[in-house]
Amino acid sequence: MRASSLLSESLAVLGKELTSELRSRVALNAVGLFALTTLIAVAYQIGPYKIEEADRPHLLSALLWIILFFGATSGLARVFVKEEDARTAKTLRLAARPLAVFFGKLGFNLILLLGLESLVVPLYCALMSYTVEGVAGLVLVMACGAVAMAASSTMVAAIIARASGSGTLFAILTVPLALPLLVVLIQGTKAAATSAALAAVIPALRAIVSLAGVTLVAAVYLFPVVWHD
Amino acid sequence: MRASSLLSESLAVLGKELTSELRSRVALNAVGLFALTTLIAVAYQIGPYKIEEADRPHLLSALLWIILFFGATSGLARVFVKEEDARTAKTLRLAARPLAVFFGKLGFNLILLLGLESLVVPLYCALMSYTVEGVAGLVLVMACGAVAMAASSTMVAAIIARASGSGTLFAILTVPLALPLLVVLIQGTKAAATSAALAAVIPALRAIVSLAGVTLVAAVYLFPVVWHD
Amino acid sequence: MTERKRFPWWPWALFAWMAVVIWAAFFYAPAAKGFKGESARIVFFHVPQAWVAVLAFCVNLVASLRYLRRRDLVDDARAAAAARLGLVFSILATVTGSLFAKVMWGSFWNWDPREVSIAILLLVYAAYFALREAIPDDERRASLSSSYAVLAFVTMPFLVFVVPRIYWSLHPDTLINSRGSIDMESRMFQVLMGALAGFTGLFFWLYTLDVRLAKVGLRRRQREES
Amino acid sequence: MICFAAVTRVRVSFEKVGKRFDTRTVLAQLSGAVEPGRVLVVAGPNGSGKSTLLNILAGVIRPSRGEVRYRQNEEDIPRARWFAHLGVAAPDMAVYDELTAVENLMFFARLRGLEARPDSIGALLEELGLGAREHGRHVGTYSSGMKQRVKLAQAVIHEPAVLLLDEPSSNLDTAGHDAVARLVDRFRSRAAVAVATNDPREMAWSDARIELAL
Amino acid sequence: MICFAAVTRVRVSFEKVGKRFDTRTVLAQLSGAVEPGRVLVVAGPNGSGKSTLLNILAGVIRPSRGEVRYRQNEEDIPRARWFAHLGVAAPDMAVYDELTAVENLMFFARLRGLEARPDSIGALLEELGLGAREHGRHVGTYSSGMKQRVKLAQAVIHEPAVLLLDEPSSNLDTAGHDAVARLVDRFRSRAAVAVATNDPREMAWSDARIELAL
Ligand code: HEM
Ligand SMILES: Nc1ncnc2c1ncn2[C@@H]1O[C@H](COP(=O)(O)OP(=O)(O)OP(=O)(O)O)[C@@H](O)[C@H]1O
Ligand SMILES: Nc1ncnc2c1ncn2[C@@H]1O[C@H](COP(=O)(O)OP(=O)(O)OP(=O)(O)O)[C@@H](O)[C@H]1O
Ligand SMILES: [Mg+2]
Ligand SMILES: [Mg+2]
Repeated sequence: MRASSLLSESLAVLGKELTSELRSRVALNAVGLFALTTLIAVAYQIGPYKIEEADRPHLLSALLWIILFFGATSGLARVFVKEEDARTAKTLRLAARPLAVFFGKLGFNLILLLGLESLVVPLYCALMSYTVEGVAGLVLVMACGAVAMAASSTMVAAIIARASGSGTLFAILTVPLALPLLVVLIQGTKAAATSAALAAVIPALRAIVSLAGVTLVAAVYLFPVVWHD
Repeated sequence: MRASSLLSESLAVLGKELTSELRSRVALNAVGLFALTTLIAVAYQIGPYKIEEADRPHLLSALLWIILFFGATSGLARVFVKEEDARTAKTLRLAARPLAVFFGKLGFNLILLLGLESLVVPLYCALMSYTVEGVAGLVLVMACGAVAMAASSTMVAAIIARASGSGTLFAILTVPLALPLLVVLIQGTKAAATSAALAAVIPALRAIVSLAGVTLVAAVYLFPVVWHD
Repeated sequence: MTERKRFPWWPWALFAWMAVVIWAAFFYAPAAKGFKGESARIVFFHVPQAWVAVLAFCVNLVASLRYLRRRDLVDDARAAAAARLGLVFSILATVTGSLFAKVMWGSFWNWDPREVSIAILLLVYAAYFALREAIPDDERRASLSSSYAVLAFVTMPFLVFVVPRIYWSLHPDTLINSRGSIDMESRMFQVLMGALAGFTGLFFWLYTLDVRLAKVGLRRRQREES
Repeated sequence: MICFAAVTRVRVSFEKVGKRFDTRTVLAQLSGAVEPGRVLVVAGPNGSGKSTLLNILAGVIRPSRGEVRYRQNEEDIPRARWFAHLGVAAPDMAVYDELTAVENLMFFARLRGLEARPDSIGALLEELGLGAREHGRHVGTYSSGMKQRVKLAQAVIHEPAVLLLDEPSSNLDTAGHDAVARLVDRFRSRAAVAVATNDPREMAWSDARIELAL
Repeated sequence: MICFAAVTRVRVSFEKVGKRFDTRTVLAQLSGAVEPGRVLVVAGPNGSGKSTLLNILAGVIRPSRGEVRYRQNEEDIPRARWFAHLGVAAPDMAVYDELTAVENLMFFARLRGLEARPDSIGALLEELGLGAREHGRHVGTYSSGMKQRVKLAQAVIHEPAVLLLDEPSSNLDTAGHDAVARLVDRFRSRAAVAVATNDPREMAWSDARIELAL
């Protein structure tokens, strides 16, 4: 009964998040548009240059993840900072179990990230003429990457929101935490781009999944502390 | 008498902005640290690759400006969004002349940008082994670039803050506005990097200054409308 | 409490030990083969500094976890002291490492994965202090920064062990190599072990000083309260 | 709305509670209890620590010293479970501007594991004097008094065993004030109620009283 | 604080003012004036449009129909100059949390072109009942009533010719309420004052009155 009600409460939070974002409309597609403009700036300024054939897979997957990452951070922090700003945080804190809040917000961030990826990745491949051999591998890497990134940034967003409210601090805390993740994600993407075999992405995928797992476990343990202070 | 009091009122706004940022401490150096982490991510992933000698000046100045731009956008939007969030906007609106608010906030953003540049540019040059021939030219380009970028982003920040309040929207609006500016700035930086003569940066500088001028004039005309809605 | 003892003996012993180690590093140990000139002597400082940095972050983790369990502000002071020293020793390791790198690899900074890992580590703990600065309330600062420290530590193994192995690296392997043996001239090995012990002692001395200082501050505030 | 909390009686006691902010002592050695079936009024001038005390009772702020206990049938409730028994309204709390009043309350009801239907929520809002034609509008467009009503509804939707109200009738007109008085009366018999107030009219609700000084 | 506005007398008149939000008419064909030397009380139940009217008078909201005019010596003041004559306090306004009370008021004084000294500001805050030992603390740490006092001080620091107060004594204790009454009395003689209120005690301040209905 505990578990099933945790699920229903998490879904309530997710539902609230979705309606309220859909209603203010801006925030949701803002992230997408930000990534889009960045994409154009990068493609316009760097795209035309002939990068050595050997460096292409790595360089292009690095650029792709840098764009995705910055697109994401500008949006993901909102999820808690918004509550503090609008002074609804105390209301929510007194009404909901910490884990329900965490999973609800995590779900929202995950949806945001997956949406961002499915918008940016095809466009990037087209604009930068980035050919991907193993599409299935890429999809796997992207999906697992989104989970890991959502977990760590949801957690950091919660910490930030309580720290005298500055959205910019979010970046400072996440970027170094996310760099190892970025490195393995870039590895995975590169592997998917160069080889059609699914086996090629397995090592990177293993690292991504274990990072995601470790972050999630730490988050489940730490979030109640952070949330209730 | 009008003009001198406009100056003093703008300085009051600037002073308020500076104390309140210095006091929450984070926000100011947050932008710096954000740029720093970005710098490392970019340098780490892209730095080791040998870019063709011919492409270096352009590619490296493009990357530099993209980093500066990311660092700046994450901080500059705050300047008005903060007022709306904390519900001080109405108080300020009723107490101050629009232009005093505009110039005060512009001054703050300018200081932020100049600080960011003096932190990031030397580090970038060192980390990416980017050699600059015309240091004086570079300094000029950076200074004028900061003015132009501050003017356009202060203006957009004001628009954003009133539009059902989302900081992320800021990025969307600035990027297309900033694209032409970015292009001339990259040109100027490239010119400064390749030639020791100050004359080399003159054409780019002319473009930057006129872009900054146009933006400023438009902002002075438009800001009161946006501010008083 | 130990505060009574004005002049504990062991810091003096530590100073003596460090003086011997410094002397030995330059005059007792031979110049290593495979390194340019006398450059290898920096290993006696570089490696212990890197080791102490890792140790300090482990101490930080333990203190943070203890704070989360017991909610004693002294544990928070311990965590902060350890992180501060960890930051200092990582900076020292980076400086000596990049001096070394200038001699061996020809440039101060090469984007070697080892160098990047340590740069990120520096950023993580710089962020830790940025976070602490941002929170005025004692209890809240303690619990939030402890949480961040735990979260940061979780990614540390990836930084220190996974990332340098994914990429091809210029940096020497760990001391205990894949064959499980130790490849080092025995006098060098002695000095290195001595330096390790000395730097570890140095760390604990500074650490206890810092913690004691924080305790005095906490106690003064408690007195003011009552 | 039938709810597990309706039949439980929870007593909130605090002993030698003190709170310091930096060097300033706001509360010192305060003891007392919020008893089920009684209304405790917390009075005192502005800045005397009324809200701080309520925040400590709610578990939102940790006291610098002393202890708060929730007891039900002679058993202590662990801190992590307090929130399930608790309803709070305070000036520094808000409900969601982008949701309507009914959506807001549906959300808070689901968080508490209740099967709330829109009509029972509508009845609660009407009880607090918010007419049906306003229910479908975003709370962001409400006037100050209307927002206060939604906030109060949020505090009582799960029929809490402990009700903490901080300045409950601020921004309310006379009708609103009467509605709050009726609400407090309804909860007097079945819950432990604490009201922090600056309004002389609200002092009359008290069964017990704590007077804080500056 | 000597200020140009102290000797000016401004009359704010509104004619057939109406305001619609979407399909809802909040104000319809309302006419009247805020006269110098008199206090206009705007009363009415929650949601009747008191705050909306004050926002229209302050020029923060444009009326859907009708017109507001500021007249000084038989001359209309252009809308862009209204703000210089105007002091406003309302529940949806705040002062800066990261600044102290004195810094806040210094800032607002400089914006109005005044040479405010900390001691005259201190005197104003004392008049409103905020003791000197609180002046150096960040407003973010203030209690609800202390914040309200700073907000009121902000509204009157430049001795405005037009003073618009929306629920001026919300969150205030009895001493605070009396301080506001004294403040209103002080401005009665030299400014045009409008007070929107839900508090029966404040109705007594009125020289003129507008009663809004739902
Ligand atoms: C800026 C450059 C450098 C940095 C940041 C750096 C950093 C580090 C770090 C963090 C460790 C500890 C690793 C661990 O415990 O797993 C380490 C160990 C070591 N470093 Fe460096 N290093 C640098 C350059 C060099 C150079 C140029 C050499 C010699 C060619 C060198 C030789 C060693 C050795 C022999 C060890 C001990 C290996 C072990 O036992 O783990 N380092 N360094
Ligand atoms: N986070 C904080 N940091 C520092 N001081 C604080 C903090 N929170 C409250 N205080 C101080 O504690 C005192 C009591 O505040 P509290 O909000 O409890 O007063 P109150 O009795 O509710 O007053 P009011 O009637 O105005 O709401 C005030 O002086 C306030 O400034
Ligand atoms: N931006 C808006 N959009 C839609 N409706 C609005 C908006 N602002 C106010 N209203 C509506 O106008 C009506 C009057 O609001 P107003 O804030 O003026 O009331 P009030 O008399 O000040 O009430 P209170 O005493 O509660 O403060 C309310 O029904 C409110 O919901
Ligand atoms: Mg209070
Ligand atoms: Mg109102």
